[in-house]
Amino acid sequence: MNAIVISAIWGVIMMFSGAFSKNLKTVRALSIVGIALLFVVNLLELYGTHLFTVDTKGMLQFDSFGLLFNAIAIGSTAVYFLLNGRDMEKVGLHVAEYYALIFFVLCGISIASSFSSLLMLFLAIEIISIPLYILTGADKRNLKSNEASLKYFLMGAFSTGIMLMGICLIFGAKGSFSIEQIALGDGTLTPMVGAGLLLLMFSLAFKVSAAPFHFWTPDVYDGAPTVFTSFMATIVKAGLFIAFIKLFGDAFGELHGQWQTLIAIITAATLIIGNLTAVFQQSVKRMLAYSSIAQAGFMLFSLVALNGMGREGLLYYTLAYSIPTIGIFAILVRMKDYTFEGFNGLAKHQPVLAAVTSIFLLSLAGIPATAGFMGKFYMLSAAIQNGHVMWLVIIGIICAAISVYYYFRVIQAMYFKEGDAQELETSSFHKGLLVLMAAFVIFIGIQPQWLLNQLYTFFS
Amino acid sequence: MIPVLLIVIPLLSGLATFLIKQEKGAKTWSLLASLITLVVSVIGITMVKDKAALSANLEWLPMLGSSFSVTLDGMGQILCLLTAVAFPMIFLATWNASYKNAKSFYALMLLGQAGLMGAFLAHDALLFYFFWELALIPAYFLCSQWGGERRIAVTMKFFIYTFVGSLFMLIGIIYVYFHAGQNFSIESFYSAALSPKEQNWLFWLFFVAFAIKMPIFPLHTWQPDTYEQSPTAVTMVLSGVMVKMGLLGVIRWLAPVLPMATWQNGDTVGLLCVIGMIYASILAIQQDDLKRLIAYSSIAHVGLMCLAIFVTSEKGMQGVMIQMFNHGINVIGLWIVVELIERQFGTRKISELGGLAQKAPALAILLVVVSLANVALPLTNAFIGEFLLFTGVFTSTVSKMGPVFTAVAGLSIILSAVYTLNMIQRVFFGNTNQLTASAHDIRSNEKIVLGILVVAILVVGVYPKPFLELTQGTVEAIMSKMITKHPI
Amino acid sequence: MSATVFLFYFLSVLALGSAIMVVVSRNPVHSVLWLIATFFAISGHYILMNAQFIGIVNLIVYAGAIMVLFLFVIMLMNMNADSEPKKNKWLKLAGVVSGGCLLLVMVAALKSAEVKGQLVQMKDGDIGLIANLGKALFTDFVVPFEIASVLFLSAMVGTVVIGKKGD
Amino acid sequence: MKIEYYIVLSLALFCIGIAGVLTRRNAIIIFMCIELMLNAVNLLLVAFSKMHHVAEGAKNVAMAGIDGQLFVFFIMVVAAAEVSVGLAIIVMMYRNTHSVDVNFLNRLKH
Amino acid sequence: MKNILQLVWMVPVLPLIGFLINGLFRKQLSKPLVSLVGCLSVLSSFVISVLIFLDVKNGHTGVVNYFDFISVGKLHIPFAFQADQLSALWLLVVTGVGFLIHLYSTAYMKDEEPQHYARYFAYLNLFVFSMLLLILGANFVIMFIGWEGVGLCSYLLIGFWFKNNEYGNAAKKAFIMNRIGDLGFLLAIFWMVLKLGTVTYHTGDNTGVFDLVSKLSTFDITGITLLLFVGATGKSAQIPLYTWLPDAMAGPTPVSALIHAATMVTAGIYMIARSNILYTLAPVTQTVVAVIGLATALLAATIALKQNDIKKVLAYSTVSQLGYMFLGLGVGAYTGAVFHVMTHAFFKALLFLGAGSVIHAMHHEQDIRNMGGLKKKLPITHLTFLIGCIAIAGIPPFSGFFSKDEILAAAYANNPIYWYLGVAGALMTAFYMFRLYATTFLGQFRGTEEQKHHLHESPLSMTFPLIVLAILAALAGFVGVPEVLMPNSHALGEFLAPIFADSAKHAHAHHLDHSTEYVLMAVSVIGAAIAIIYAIFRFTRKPDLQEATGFGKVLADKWYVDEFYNGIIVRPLNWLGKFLNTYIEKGLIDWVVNGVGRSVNYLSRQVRLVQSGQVGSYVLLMVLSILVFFVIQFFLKK
Repeated sequence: MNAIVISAIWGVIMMFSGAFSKNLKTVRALSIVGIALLFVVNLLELYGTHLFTVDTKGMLQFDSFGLLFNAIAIGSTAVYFLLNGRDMEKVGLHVAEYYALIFFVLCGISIASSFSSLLMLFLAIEIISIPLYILTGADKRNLKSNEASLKYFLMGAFSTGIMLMGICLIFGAKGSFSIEQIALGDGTLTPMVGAGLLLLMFSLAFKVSAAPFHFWTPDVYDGAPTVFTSFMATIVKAGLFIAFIKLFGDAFGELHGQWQTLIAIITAATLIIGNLTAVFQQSVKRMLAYSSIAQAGFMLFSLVALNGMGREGLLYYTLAYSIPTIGIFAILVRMKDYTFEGFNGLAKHQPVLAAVTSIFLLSLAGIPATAGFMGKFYMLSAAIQNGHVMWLVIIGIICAAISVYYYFRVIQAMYFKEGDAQELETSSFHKGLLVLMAAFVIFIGIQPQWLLNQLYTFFS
Repeated sequence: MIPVLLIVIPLLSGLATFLIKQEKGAKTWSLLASLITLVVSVIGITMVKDKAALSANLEWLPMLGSSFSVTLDGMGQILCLLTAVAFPMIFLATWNASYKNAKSFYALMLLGQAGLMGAFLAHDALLFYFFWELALIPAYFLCSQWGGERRIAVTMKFFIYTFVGSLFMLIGIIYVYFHAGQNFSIESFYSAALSPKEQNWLFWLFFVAFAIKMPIFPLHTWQPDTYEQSPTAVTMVLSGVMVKMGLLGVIRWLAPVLPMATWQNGDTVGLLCVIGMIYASILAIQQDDLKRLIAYSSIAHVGLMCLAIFVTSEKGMQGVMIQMFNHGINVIGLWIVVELIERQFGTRKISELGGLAQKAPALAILLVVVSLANVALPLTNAFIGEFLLFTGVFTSTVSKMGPVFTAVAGLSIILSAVYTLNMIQRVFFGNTNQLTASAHDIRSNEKIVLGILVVAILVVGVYPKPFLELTQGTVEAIMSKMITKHPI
Repeated sequence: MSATVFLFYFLSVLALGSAIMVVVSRNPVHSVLWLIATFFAISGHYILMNAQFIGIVNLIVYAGAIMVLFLFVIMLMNMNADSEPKKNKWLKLAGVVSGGCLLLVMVAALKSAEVKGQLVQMKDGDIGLIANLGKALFTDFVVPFEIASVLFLSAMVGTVVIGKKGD
Repeated sequence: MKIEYYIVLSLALFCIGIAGVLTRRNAIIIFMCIELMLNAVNLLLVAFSKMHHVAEGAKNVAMAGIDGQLFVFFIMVVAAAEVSVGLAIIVMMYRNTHSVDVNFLNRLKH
Repeated sequence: MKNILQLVWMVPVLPLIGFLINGLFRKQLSKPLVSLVGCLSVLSSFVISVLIFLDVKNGHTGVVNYFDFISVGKLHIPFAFQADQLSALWLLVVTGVGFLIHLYSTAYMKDEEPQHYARYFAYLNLFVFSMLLLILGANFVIMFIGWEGVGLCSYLLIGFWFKNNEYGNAAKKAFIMNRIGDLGFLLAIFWMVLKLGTVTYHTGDNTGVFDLVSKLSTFDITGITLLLFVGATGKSAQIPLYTWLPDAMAGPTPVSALIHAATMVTAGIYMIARSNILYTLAPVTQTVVAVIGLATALLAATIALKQNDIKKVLAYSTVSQLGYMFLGLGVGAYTGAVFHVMTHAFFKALLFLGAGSVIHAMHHEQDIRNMGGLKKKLPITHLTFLIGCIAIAGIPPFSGFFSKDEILAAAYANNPIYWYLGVAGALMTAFYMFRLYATTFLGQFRGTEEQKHHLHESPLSMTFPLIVLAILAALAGFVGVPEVLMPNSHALGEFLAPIFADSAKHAHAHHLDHSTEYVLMAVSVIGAAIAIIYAIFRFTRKPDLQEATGFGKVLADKWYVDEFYNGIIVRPLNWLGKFLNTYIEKGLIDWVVNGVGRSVNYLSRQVRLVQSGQVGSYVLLMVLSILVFFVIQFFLKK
């Protein structure tokens, strides 16, 4: 509850900060303070201190899994703010509002990680989605941004319709929106629950950009201002994943066998389409958009497997995927040329940035000794432990191999190709932070113990 | 502590090398570091009795049932020695070569060494996988950065090819992990409860990874290209040392873990190996590029080692152990010669060379000795290895095909003579041409390196006993696992 | 046929008919008007089921506020029948066919739904009354109610960001 | 009335909405069709709510099914918010391109 | 005299030391010093060999183990030397003839640059070392080491003048053909390991190969012996692997004398003699050996009839004589074969060195058509060469007569057809040798004026070996006088008896009655004499200087065997290599591998087209997917 309330309040504060202070620095500072506060209060709740005691009447339920996820999401957002604060200011005039919207999204994510009623799920997803429609269109005079925003909005609203029909059918069958009530049953899938479950699955698949409901993703990620793409592709996506696994794990966990094949098909499609399409991209940004689809495919393994390892893995993967992606976007956002050629010879001019980017890319590709490997390891383990989806595992690794191809294209461009890298304005703070992130990626890649400890403490 | 040192010294010194500005400094420093590693590994070999010093088990991921478990067993000793010997040799041999951005080059080389050491030492499946991949990354960067014209595409192919294999292995490892009480330690892997059917498909998952690395026909096509395009120093690492990872993988992580499947599929794999040997040998005859020639020859030699493993015989296994070392030494020797030739003449085309023996007699003599070792002439080290390998295959009690395999694979003995002698003759004998007329002989440091190699070749060839004794324990242990777990 | 049943069918036909008209009308303004008709029919259904509050709100919010907003925007853009070029005939057909198929499939899937044969209470029952709804809204549903405010805030902020001229 | 009638009616409305989304090119009309889909859901929710009221009412749960109607209320709330944002986006688009034809939205592809 | 046996190791080690000194310090040492090192090391080996021989003659045989060479599981292969009658005899021949040839070389090679001169001696010493390993090894693996070692040295020495590519090719051919044989040898070793678990000849506790022969089935013995024989055909230049030996004449002539006549090529005979018990128990193999030997003898003899290169004639004659030795082995006349090895070593080394002397005098002219009438200019060479020719032609009492007769007699006892053909070969031998002799030394000089001007007898260091060898060639026969001529005077047979004792037990003794033996001897001697006389008369007057025609051309072109091999092995192999390289490696395997990459790329290009940018089609695709999933979930499952 702490995170929900504080993020909502801080969203409002940010909203007004723009009105009261014209100084962007103040706004930025305020956002940092806010996110830090948010992080702290979330941790407090994690360790048992509830600032607000509200009887939610079974609407929300806070467990360590969700709170831990919140911590990760908020932490990543903090990093994101630190890295991208300046870049956000370049998008448009309404900097304070952007911050406010991001805080509202965080509020939505906090709800998504703790809902225990379909109503709250619906609200959470809408609270997450609506600010994103706006952030996508934040670069108002850029037609691409406009287009992305409209596409996102239309398809998002459509998927909301699908989701509502799903919720409605579930309600019809079970007579309640409460997750607990829905979970009751004798383990057989009745037609109406089945239909509702499918519709919910589709709409959530849409939100996490799983194929074949991923079509909005490349266009939106490509069109949106790069700073916000970074946010959407990482933290938001992870938040929606938490909602996804929470709903399907808690409410439909008993019926897992009935929908496992479908979700496995979706996963396979996501992996294949995401990876295949990324291969031929010319723009790094668009490649990253497809790669985010591909990564979503891996995160879906946790749903396919739906076991302890999968859940832990999802948290781990979130971190292992978000940090590098945020890092790469933070570098990308300062480049003028988003094509692969734009990276040619970067290693010579910006050795530090090139090295850091390489580490991030290696992590995304899942090379051992980076966080990405442990993430993939967890996901594959979960699927193998589940035992019914070995074919999916094989597809997964083949796709992982394909992913190496396009991630390494960037490395090739930076290191092995001659070229005049573009001028990049970076501050030493920016660089330092990126180096820290890279170090962190390697640290939890080599010594995941630290994170695992957290996970196991809260799962036991 | 020794095994940890073997990994940590190259790792840290490699990282430190990134910080050295001057080329000379980086060179000296990395040579020094590799020499220290060599000393440590030699100490490791002398401490056969002291089991405690030869293994270390540090906490790593207790929650996943994995630990930083490294042990210097017989096979580890021989391979670590090879690795430790190879790197100073390479550094010395390429002392006169100049690499742009030298610090990165040497740093990556040392990191690669750390990865190799780790893969040879790891007694924990997850750790093994870690190092297995980690050895690959520096190799990738080295090849792509300092390689030939087609380096980017070729090394990409190499990387993805081996990466796919590794991922298959990862699946296998995880699967076994769940059947080994959620533990990655080698002991639990050895006692994993797996039905014959499971073993059978797991076998191919593991085998593909190792087969690509070795490489085994028909998964070998990355190799000649990569060897050709890589800077020779890296080629030495790839073919001299890294190839052994595949063999080690089969010996340590495949055969004892999945003994039934190994027995069952032994002949199939053996057939591939034999085909590969003949095939690669015939192709080697056709090559005009020295590097490709040696690459194909290497495929043939490794095929024999793999064959010997899969017929499950003690002699063969012992042969593999010693041959892993020998092949490393010999092939590094050959690469050094190629490197010297290429650096002097700027070409590796056999057809463009000739008559070098007149101008560079020392080089010629050293090459001839190394080549003779390559064709396994008696009293060179490779003879011991090949003799045991062939004996093992022929006398195998497991494979019915032993004599047939030996007879067919034996043809490679003849073919190897054909291509090796061809190479010697066309490069060194005959008359000089425009290119080689102004050739000079090799420098003293190069002479020393090759001289050491030649001495090693002859010493092991004449008195292989210490080496055979070193690995005897490992061989017996593995053979017992491979044999007792079989239902018969 | 009782009055209820008659009303049900009448409203249903009205709703479906106007819904179809929404889709097929060439002129956007007509579409809006047909949509309002649909909303009225649906409100009729609500009232038929004695869900008075929802029925009224539907009229006020949807038919009144939202649709007027739509109408404004359409007027603002000065759209008329000809402003929309013809879409590819085949694509249109595909859209209709797939929509129809979806209906068929969903109906077929729900043919043997677990709630089959259960009755819907008509013209009676007080859960649709404003008092009861209000009570529930401010007790059991107070958390979502409050949280909905965040949604509005963000929508508000968003509209400002998007709609504000000047940059 | 039996619930099947409402289910079929509502699904029909829902699918008409979907068909509308598929066949029209005008962003506003598409949006309207989506609203139609939402209303179909609303209708079904109310019907279910009344159905459950009957079914559960027998078990002495006075306010059974009321949450269905409340959900409808929230859907309307959300729809309203969505409409405001959506129309704002459409207007912004129109201001830049003088068109609301989604077929012209193809700068971003492949 | 146990201590002499302790010195066995010095026999091979001394030449090795010589090799190391000459090899490593080839740039520093002066020519005389090199010669000194080279000759002295072999000479001291010879001296020790003599001591050992005397010791062995007194019955002191034994095996000396040095260290475990290879020891894996139950397989123990010690590095051990065996001093017994057979090896002692061979030691004498190798070191003795070897020393003479070293000595001869000091003069023959004196025009070489010092560095190459030293290299030459280093190679020679290395050869002696390898040959001694081959002889002394107490098991098959040590023998194999020497076996391949001599092959290597042969390779190095044939290609000694490495600037010439022809020579290089000849060297390569020799090595590769030897390797083919070596593979057979190796397989035989593996077979022994498989069946017996050992490769040692004899052991103290009777667990050596020869002790355990009774454990082997006939199939095993036949297989092992046939494979060993394959090895022997390679090294000893028998059909089908003989073609390298004539080409090997590319090397310096002393090398041809030492390696390709006297020592290395007899290694096959040594090996079979060593494992005689195996062969005795494998009659099938024996027949094969005899037939191959005889066929080789005849084939090579026919070719030799029409050769005009002085060394080529000798080379084919060597092949032919080796064939006789194998015939001997095949019919169980082991002693005879060994005897012939010994005598052949003397007279063939003599002939080669004589030829070398001629070539030396003629300034590297090797074509006999350009010689003639050298008798006067080169008296010592002429005389010794004549002795050699008589010896090889089998005229009593020269050595060749005794040894050849012994083989032929045994062949007759085994199967008279062997004898008929053998005698035919012997007649040809006599004929072509004297054709050579007559064309070279008799008649008119046909060389250039300049050659004529420079003709001179060779120096003492060349003629001394000639003289010594001539004496040996003339007299060595007396160590094995046949029973019929002088009872109990076969000293060699008695000396070697322990080696062949086991075989003798198994062999069915074919004893010819004395009258038959006399007839056989008479026939062959008279035939040879007629051939000699005819050849001398014919070629002194009118040497055939024209290119051969008709059937003669077939012979001159060596029955086109090289071309045949080229056609069935070399060219198909090349073709196969090209085919594999183009169609399989690049066209299939790599194409598939790259094809995977290409198809990923292609698919990528196609798949991304789905991302059309059109919201309508996106939604349509989504709805269709929903449809499909619904159908799957509700209508397809179960």
